[in-house]
Amino acid sequence: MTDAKLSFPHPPSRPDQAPDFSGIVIPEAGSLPVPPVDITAKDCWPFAVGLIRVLDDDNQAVGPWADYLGDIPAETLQLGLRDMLKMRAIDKRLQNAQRQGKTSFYLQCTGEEAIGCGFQRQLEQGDMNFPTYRQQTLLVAADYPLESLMGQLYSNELDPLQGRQLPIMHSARDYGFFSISGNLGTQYVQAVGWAMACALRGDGKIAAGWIGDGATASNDFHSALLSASVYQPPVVLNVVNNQWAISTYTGVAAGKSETYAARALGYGIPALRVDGNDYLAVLAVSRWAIERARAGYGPTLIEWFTYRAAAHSTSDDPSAYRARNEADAWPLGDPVARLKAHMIARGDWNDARHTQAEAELLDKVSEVQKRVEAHGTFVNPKPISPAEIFRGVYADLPEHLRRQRQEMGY
Amino acid sequence: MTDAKLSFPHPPSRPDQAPDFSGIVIPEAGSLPVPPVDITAKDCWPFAVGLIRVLDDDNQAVGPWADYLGDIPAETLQLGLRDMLKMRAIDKRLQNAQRQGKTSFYLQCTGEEAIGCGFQRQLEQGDMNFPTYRQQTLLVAADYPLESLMGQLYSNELDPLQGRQLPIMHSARDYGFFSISGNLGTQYVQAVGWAMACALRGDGKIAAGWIGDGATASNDFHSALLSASVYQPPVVLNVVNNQWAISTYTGVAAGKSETYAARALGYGIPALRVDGNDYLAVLAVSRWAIERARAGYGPTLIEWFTYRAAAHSTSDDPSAYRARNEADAWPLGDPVARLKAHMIARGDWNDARHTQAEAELLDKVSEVQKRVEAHGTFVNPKPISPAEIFRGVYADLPEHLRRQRQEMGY
Amino acid sequence: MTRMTMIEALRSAMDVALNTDPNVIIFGEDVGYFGGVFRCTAGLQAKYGEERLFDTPINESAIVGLAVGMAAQGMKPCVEIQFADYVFPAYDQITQEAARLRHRSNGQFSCPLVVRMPTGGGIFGGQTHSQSPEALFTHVAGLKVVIPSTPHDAKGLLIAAIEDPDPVIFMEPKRIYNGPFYGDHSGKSVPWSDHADSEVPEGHYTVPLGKAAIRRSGADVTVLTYGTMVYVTEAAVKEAGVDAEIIDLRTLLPLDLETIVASVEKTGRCVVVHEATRTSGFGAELMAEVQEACFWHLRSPIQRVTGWDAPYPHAQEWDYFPSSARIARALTSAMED
Amino acid sequence: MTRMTMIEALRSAMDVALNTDPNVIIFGEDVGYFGGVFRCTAGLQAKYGEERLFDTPINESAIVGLAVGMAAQGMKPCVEIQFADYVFPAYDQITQEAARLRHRSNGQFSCPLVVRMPTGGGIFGGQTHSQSPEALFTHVAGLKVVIPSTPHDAKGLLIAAIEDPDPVIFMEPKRIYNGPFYGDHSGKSVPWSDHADSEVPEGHYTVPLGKAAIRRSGADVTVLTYGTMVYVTEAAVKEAGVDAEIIDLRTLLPLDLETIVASVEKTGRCVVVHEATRTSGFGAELMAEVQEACFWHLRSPIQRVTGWDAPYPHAQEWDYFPSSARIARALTSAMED
Ligand SMILES: Cc1ncc(C[n+]2csc(CCOP(=O)(O)OP(=O)(O)O)c2C)c(N)n1
Ligand SMILES: Cc1ncc(C[n+]2csc(CCOP(=O)(O)OP(=O)(O)O)c2C)c(N)n1
Ligand SMILES: [Mg+2]
Ligand SMILES: [Mg+2]
Repeated sequence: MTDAKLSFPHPPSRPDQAPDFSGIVIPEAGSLPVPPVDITAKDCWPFAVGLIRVLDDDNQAVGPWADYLGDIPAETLQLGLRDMLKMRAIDKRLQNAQRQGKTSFYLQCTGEEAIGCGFQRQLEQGDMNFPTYRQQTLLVAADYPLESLMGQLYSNELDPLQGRQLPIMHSARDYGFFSISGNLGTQYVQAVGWAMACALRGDGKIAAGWIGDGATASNDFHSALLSASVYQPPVVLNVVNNQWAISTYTGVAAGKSETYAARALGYGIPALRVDGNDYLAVLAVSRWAIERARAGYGPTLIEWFTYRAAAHSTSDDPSAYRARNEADAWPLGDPVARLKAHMIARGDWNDARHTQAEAELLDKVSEVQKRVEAHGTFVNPKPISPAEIFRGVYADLPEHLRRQRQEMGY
Repeated sequence: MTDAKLSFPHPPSRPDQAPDFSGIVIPEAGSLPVPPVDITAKDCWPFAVGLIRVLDDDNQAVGPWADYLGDIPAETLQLGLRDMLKMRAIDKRLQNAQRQGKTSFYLQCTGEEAIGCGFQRQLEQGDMNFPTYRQQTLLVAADYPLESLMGQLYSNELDPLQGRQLPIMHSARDYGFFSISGNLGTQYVQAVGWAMACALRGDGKIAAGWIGDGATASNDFHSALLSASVYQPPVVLNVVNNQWAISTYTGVAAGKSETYAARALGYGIPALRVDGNDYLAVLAVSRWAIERARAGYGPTLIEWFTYRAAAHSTSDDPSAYRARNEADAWPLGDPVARLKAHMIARGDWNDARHTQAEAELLDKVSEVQKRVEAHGTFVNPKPISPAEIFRGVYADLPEHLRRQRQEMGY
Repeated sequence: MTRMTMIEALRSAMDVALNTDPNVIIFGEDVGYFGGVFRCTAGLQAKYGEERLFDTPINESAIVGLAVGMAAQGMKPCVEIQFADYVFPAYDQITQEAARLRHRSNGQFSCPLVVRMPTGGGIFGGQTHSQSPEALFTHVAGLKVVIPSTPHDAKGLLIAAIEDPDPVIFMEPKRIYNGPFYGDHSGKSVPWSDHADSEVPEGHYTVPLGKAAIRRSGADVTVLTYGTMVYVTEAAVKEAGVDAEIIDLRTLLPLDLETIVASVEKTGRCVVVHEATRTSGFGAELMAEVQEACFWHLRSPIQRVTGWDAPYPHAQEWDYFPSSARIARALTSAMED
Repeated sequence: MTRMTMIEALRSAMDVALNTDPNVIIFGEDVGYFGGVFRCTAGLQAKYGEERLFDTPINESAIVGLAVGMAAQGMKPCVEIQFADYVFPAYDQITQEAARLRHRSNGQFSCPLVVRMPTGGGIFGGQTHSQSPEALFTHVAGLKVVIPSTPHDAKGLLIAAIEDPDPVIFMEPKRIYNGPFYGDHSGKSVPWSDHADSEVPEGHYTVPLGKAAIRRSGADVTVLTYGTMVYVTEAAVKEAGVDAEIIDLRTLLPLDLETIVASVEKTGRCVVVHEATRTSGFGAELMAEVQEACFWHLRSPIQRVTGWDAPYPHAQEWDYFPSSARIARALTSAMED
């Protein structure tokens, strides 16, 4: 009787097929201009459906966004590379620790290192990120002490959260890193609230929200965009589009939307889509959006186009739902390899130094890890006091919790 | 320190000011074409930020959308006019009944009559509306028995819902009218679910969601658009933008969005903005979107641009927050006056017939009202059995409710 | 001291809070220019400006979500949900975020926010303007839950709630906004001006969270109740002619068990009264607590008088809303055994 | 009859339902191609096609909202929420919409849907993969709430839930998905294959909603519990050496009061056990019901063993999760008075 049939989004390939990214259009590096800081959403379409890229196929920084960055000192790039290498070393060691049963859970960010590492280096002290569980890059580039990061992984006495949270759900106020929630999306509108408080105080600080492509479907994504549109606080809203949400292809969250950035235009929020595997593009666009926020031009949404190269987490095996070697086929390459190649092309770096840096960082991470493990791991736990359960439920311990603690034997 | 300052949307005028609609751009009638039925969101921008109008300032039907409607028989327009006049008569009588204490609550739709009346006349038996509390027009144009409508107003034995719901929260499955919820927004995603069921059954039916401009802020608006975008069911998503949400100006819900229709484009849903006070534009665009849905081209969002001429409800007094006579200054006029003028211009109608029709309809409504009131009103209640409270909580009465009913004395 | 309605008292509390602490900020649907559908914030935007008090879009989860972000930074948002029936879109932000932030961040962040909402029935509001969802918050560790029953308490408790370092769900029994309500089915209220507890100091004062009030001392039976039901219970006690002790809990979480236990140990009998649906209502918790603490003192079963386990009806409102007659019956029956 | 784990039993229930009723439709996050993060729907999309079983965006309120619309039309959606901790965005659609549709439309529309969700702790999931929010649903008139504790019941109850004409919250104790769990802190489970209740018929059968099961008959004390705690209680009973009667409620709403009352009248003593936080937990309702119905039979106070009133911790999991030792202590103390 009718022609109405439901449509179901599908990934380009499944385990029994070859990776296929032919549907993804990759514009030339340097093809998009730098928009005026007061651009309106209406004029943002090309930026929202295009892809801002700085590093070209010859590993050169090209185009208006490269000009916007100006001359980058070699140290800046080396710092970025070291941040990313350090991140990889940490991911490697901690993934391993989970495999050895020393912790219950881990989750890598392989392939997405440029985004958080680059963004964080553009923030100022006092700015606040509202991250998801896959933004450990922000901590690393903020020089968060490895002892704290790993202490939490092992829920030992070095754990700043005293065992209350999952190993990967960090909180580090002094490092501009808001307490991660396991409930997807909730932090996005909170970031807008924090940014509103910044504006009300006039303290010159900004907030940055972070969300995965899958979690853009959540109600809080909408709440955040709507609130940011209405009140125009100094907030940068980041979408990390890594193509997957556990086993679910990004198309299920996107529907017929052109891009996630385009979604924001409907709310009247300027939005840009960026090659998230291009460290220089990350530096440039982060700086632009952060300066824009700080200068009072309101919210920006940035869609970071990237690929989740690792499994979702240590509980996941992607070979069950996506093509083998999809990561290798990802047309935007690997962020570490690309920055390395650029630095070599600039003459600032070489393979030997790279190998050495990698080894040094892995050593350093391993050394700290060993020290932290001495304070206890899952295999060899040194329990935190059970009475900790009751501390911090409220500022003061109410009577009924005192009774319960007593009942518990403490 | 910083330039970041919050922005707060304001209405064009407040009680102590003159009405001011100078900010509203009204394009010429007939200036927008009829888009191809398979138009994509990307190409919809002009329709989403423009305004589809058929009746021009000389009360003529002009332009591509008038052509799309073709020759309209005089009876069709008379039916539309009678629907709207009947609606006005009902609103008038029931508003009065509330003022006399015969019912607890009423809520008028003055100024918005063309939208529901026109839309409903384009639906088929078996299609389902998911209305808000201000879509009594859909019931009237579906020839819902006045006895039922008023029975619910007085919560007497004629009330199809047996006193369970507020007077205005109707439910009429056989008339394509879903049970209204007092919780704003919830029905919008339910409409998408219903439409998905239509597609899965292949029964050729469609669903229509309805929401106010204020309630577009709700999470369910997002859920609905997202789901419609992903699964492409046969649904028409209507936004009735009547400029106000109780005391809150529409700008607070819109933020920096160009229009509500533009919001949908971000989700990849084609969207059009329509003069909601132009009965012919309503007929034309409703038909287009409904046919599009039925033919399998997926969802459409329609923003009906109109003005809430009456108070929010009998509990509200708009003189506290908006300019006096704003309704009279509304640049798109009154839907009844405009259709009447068009019919007179066509030579199908005249003032005398109009006055007669008005009187006839008011008489008819008053006559039914008198009859229904004989079954009980708030002043003179004929109570429904208290045991009704327990019926229908579940299909079968569970033991604990049987005990509670007994405790109650029934 | 002035005479105030509960609405005036709440407004006065917010006025004091806005005035004393620049971190206090108020927002919600229609609360700004218009001053709220119940007029609780009337005049405050004009006095303190739009940056302190503003309108929001109709999205309760955004209202609370923004407040969480602000509170984490050190502001003190006091937000309004237009009716308690509309708090559910914000339920995730309240229960999973606000309630846990201090704990999960080990004190790095806290969440000193107040969520105000008119609650309860008796106003012919039908199922979406009459609900009493308090028990859906008392199950959530990290929240405090407050329900005042007089203008004096409303102001003092609201100031205390705003000053509290943790998130507070502040439920306002809308039936008694303008006067105490003794259950008269004609729906008429007595004005607050006739009631002693409408004497409200104009400036700053607090009523501590977590402390119940004994509204009537009595020897025979303890009634545990709160909100509007305090007055309906007063009427019932007269009807039943028993010497009941009426405890107005005022704060449900944390509960003032001490006052409750002292009373039940004295009377040996207990009746619990609330408007909310019965099963898993807060009455169940009260019965559990009393049973645990006073088992050996109980001389008859604890009774509960509550709303029925059905959606709140419109036309049958007075058959649903606990009447003084039902409460009186429970009192009599508690005395019988 | 075959041996099945609880996961296999649930899958088999959905298989049967999809096979017997074309109106049955299943959706949720990751449930389609992949078959769910706990693999409950593995293989079913391949068997029944995408129109019967599909992936959704990560929006729980959309999942339930769509299901309400479909159910109102006569389909029978059985949707999965990935963890009970993530049901709260859907709380409005469940409690204000699904639960009330039949009542508010006077039967014009109904809402036969099932919301499945893994619930409870014991898997080192921290505060957002361990919660037991059942009491937040038992307070809502119009819902049914089911928690199975064996593969046999899981299948029979899920088929009954899908066939039920009203909305059912179906909570799956994920700790016992792969085997009964007696509280061993090493976290090891025994496989289901060693347990009699893993004998599951392959075809269609139902276990009726609203009927409890007596897992162990006993004369001394009645234990009311459900889900994973059935097994931890079994261990505790051995530890305490008391002749306890263990009642597995299976359905919390509507409650099988008859079975409960018969048992407590026999034993005169009662202990309630659940994982959820204590205050306003479902234990409170159980205590209230038992107190109301069996007051004159009670020989000692009803005790409750529950999770503490704090967010579910990660590292201190075994100090939070009710242990067999704590239950054994409560049993002993119930016997003492
Ligand atoms: C409200 C909620 N629903 C579901 C989940 C379960 N869940 C955890 S991660 C995840 C996928 C998220 O994907 P995406 O947002 O793309 O982030 P990514 O993992 O790719 O970084 C899901 C569904 C959750 N944590 N919270
Ligand atoms: C979830 C929810 N929040 C708040 C309300 C209270 N409320 C009822 S009507 C209304 C305004 C709605 O405005 P709009 O959507 O523009 O519809 P209109 O009244 O203009 O037709 C509000 C805030 C509600 N009913 N539900
Ligand atoms: Mg992702
Ligand atoms: Mg409106």
